Amino acid sequence: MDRFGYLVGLGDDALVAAQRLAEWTANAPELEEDVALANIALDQLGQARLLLSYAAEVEGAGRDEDSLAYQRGEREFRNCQLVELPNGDFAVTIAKLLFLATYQHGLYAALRSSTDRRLAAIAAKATKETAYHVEHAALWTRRLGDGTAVGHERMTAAVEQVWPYTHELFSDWVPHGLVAAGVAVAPGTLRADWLSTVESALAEATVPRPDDGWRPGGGRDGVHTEAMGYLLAELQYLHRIFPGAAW
Amino acid sequence: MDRFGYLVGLGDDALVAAQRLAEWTANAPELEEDVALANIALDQLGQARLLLSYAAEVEGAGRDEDSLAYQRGEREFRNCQLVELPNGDFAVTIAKLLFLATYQHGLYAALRSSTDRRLAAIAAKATKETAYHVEHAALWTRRLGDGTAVGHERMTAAVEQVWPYTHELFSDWVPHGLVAAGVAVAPGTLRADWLSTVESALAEATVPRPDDGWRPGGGRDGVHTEAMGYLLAELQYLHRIFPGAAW
Amino acid sequence: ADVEAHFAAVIAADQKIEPRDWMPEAYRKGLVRQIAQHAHSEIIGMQPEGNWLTRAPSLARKAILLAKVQDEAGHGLYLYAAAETLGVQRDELYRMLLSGRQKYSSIFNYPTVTWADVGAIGWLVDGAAIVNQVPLCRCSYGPYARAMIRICKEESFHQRQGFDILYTLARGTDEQRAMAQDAVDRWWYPSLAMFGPPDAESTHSARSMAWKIKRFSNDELRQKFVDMTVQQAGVLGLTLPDDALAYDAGSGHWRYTAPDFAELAEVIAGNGPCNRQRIDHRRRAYDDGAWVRESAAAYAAKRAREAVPA
Amino acid sequence: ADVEAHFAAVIAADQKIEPRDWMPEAYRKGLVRQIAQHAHSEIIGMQPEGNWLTRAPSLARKAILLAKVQDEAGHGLYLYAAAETLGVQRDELYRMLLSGRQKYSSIFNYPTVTWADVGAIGWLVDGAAIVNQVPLCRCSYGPYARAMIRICKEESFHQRQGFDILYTLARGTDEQRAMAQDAVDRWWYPSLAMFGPPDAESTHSARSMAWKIKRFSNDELRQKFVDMTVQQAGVLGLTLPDDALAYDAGSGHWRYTAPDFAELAEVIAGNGPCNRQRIDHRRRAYDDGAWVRESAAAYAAKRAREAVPA
Repeated sequence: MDRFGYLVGLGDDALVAAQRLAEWTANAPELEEDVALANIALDQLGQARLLLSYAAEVEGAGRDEDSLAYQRGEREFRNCQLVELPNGDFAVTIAKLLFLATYQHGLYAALRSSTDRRLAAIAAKATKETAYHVEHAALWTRRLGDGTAVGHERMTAAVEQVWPYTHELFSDWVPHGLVAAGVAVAPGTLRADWLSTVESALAEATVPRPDDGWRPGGGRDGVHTEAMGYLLAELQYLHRIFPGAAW
Repeated sequence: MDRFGYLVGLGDDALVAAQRLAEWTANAPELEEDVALANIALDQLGQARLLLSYAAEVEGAGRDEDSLAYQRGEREFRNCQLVELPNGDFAVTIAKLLFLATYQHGLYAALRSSTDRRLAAIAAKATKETAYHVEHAALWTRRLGDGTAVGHERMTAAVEQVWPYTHELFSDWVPHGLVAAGVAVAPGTLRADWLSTVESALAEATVPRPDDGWRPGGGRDGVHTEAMGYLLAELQYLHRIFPGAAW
Repeated sequence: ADVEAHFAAVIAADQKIEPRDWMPEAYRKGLVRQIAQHAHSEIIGMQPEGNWLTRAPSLARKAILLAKVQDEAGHGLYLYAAAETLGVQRDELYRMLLSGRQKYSSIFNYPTVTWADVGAIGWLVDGAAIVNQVPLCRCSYGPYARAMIRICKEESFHQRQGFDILYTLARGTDEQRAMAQDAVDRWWYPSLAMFGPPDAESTHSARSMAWKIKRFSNDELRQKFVDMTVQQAGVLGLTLPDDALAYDAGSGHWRYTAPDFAELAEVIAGNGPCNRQRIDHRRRAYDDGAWVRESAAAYAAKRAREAVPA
Repeated sequence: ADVEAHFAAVIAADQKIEPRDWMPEAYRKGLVRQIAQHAHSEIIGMQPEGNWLTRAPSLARKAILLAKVQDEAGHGLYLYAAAETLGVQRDELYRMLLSGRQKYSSIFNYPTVTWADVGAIGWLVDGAAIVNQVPLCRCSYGPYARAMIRICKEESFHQRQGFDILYTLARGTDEQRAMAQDAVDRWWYPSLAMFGPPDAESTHSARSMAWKIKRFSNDELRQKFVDMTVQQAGVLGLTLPDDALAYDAGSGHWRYTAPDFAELAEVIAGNGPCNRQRIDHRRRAYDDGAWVRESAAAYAAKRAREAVPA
């Protein structure tokens, strides 16, 4: 795991999140939300493209964003499992987004001062974008959690279901050398701020903060949930049929 | 469209039906039904393999059952749209199976006297198998249609939903030359018996026989419903990644 | 009456009727029907292309397609807003879509079978839409005209993107080229049918013309589309599936085979390949989202109560 | 008492206890628990392999896998039937599975990440199951012993199929070979853990041995599995992920690194990668199927009433 692996990890988080969010298009509870989720998906996809393109350059093996996205096997994907979980109902999607975007926002804000200037520039753009994602998710968390009884019940269940997967966000997967060199951020250092943002978002939404217990992981080592294979089959199928074709 | 195309059409019906039925495994309403649906899927898959292998031999272009199943594009698949429709609830699956198996049973029974001896032998085996499929589907049609009010409502809705797709089974897609040569059966000649079996199965289940109206089609020309692309992505993904590998 | 005279004068002067102006009830009703149908078409139109979002073959194409489908949702929103200026509610219109009492463009009742269909929709379907819609930018009803100006700009962007997809495929591998040609073969006649029945059989048209909602007849617009598209097909190096296509030097137009209007009538009647699927999809999204909308409304009501000083 | 003496005599003579025979309550309860857990394992075990049914890379492999998963459902049915001879109902056991009050084998709480995992499950997991189960064919309770004879035959078939998948991959492309090795690397220790905690910490074992339900200790069986598997790995040309593997000429056994029993305890406690997914899956199937079972029961009741002469 080196700078390439680090960039790919961040890029895969964004790519897989974008893929899941795009599944909502034409399926959202209201038109405004079709627009909003597509917007967020576009931001995440944009971040993925910048990160994977840069990773490919760093690698210097002639790959590009598309060969990384479309021609790696499941075991080579480095995203956290949180992003690959199926969308579930709207509350599950909002819980996933709240947890992911809050993590990404803290991460990118810190990476703005990365010694890797290219990464710092990507992070600067992404910090602004993810601020909106956090706000949007937090608003919906309140609307669902502090709206009707059904909304509250579903939002609470969603937060409980997704919570265990947040631990992986802060796992110690980033090479210490990269952190020491000021290129990367040690994920564990992001958790305190993350918790404070998330806990207050949940509190405002009257949704209980789950206990920490089960801590699934493995995504950073390319061991994914069984949902991932189906996601990749859909994502990659067409590209894989015609290797080397331009689109 | 020639003998190859005819065999592929029948083989694709069975292959896609098997794929959909296999999706039920570990999802059926009771264990006995997990076993039964897997059994039927295995029969359909077996028929598909015999038909596609034979088609590949007839073609004589060095293809085999796997290259036909895994390396054709969506536009080259010749199955009727009925089989590719998503499984829906259990009632939709049963409606699809009742209509398909009744059609296949009549078809294979007739093909036992095909002048193509290899096809006649395949048909002889398949006639026995599909007789069980019809019986199984008809029994469940009664259990759902003539059981609880909910069962009746769902079975009725399922039959209405699937009925339009049955017209394609009897469309005039088989080359007249093949029929004249006694190799193939003209699909239209199978409808009277099909209707009589299906109508009595529905009557026994107290499920109304829908009116004939909308007649979707196109599967025999390789124009499929939007569900087909996802089915093929799942079916073919792994095989396509490693072209030419043995498994 | 004064108001009638004012209305007639505004129309005659090619100026805009605005929401507060008096207008004939038939003008209002006709516009509501037309704008709603247009809005519904944008919303339903998200589905055939949305079908390829998770499967787009490059990240760049995925981003472009996602932005496009998002634009369609946005167009739907502007158009519902324009309709609301005529005294109807979006939710009411939306329920008329779901119950089948209002229509949407029949073109969206065809499936997107391959990736090339995304290109063909952009090039042909959006192309036809633009030909239909550019004159609406000068339509006599102000809010509709202004919405159309914004929409047309985005649509022409979409059309170029569709053209670009096909252009790339047509210059790609043999399979890609065949995929592009196949898509054009399937989308050509449905696109021609988008202009509606031939003039002789067209209802609504005469009055719409008089009121300057509609500016050209169905057949005039169709011809314009054919003339434009034949040129572009040449650039693409793809063939339009009509052996009768021939340039008529006398008129300066291309002669073409008319689409099968009986098929169009069938699709409009509900018997296209995807009519049921499209509406079922929207109904499912609407029903599945009911608890979400209800919870958001309850939340908003709580906040509103809190905002009232005690 | 007579019955107790009879029971002891049957056990001592290595004969079978049958459902109508008297048996100690603890014997009965222990058997119910064990057979139910075994049945549940078959049912939950359908999921990890079922995950590859729609994606199997050849039609022949798809057919074999489908037949295998079907066999597992069948095994579940025999085993529930064996448990029912002890005076419990399948539905009751099934609900204990769904509510988490009864367990299933923890091995099924790992995901099948690649196609090679299907091979590794067949080779290692079914291999370990066979080592565990062959002695059960001689177990003192007749119905269980007879069910196990049938099951073991099929399991050894499954194990050969798994071996064959890996054999083919190991002789395939570089990527296929890597896929096979990766699967073995991930499934080796979980398979070793299938034999349960080390003998020193094993509960239930002593009494099970006395009653001739269990015939060998956990560590004896684990050793047997290691010895067998090392040989087969050599044939496959794949490496078992244990640097400490070494033949001990003195004992005639292979020394190996014990699995991480703390991890096993975590998985048993519910914190394996797929525990929630597996149970949620079964609950969903059960709940979604409720209306179907109810309708079938109502239909059967109607038919039964009709069969009674008026």
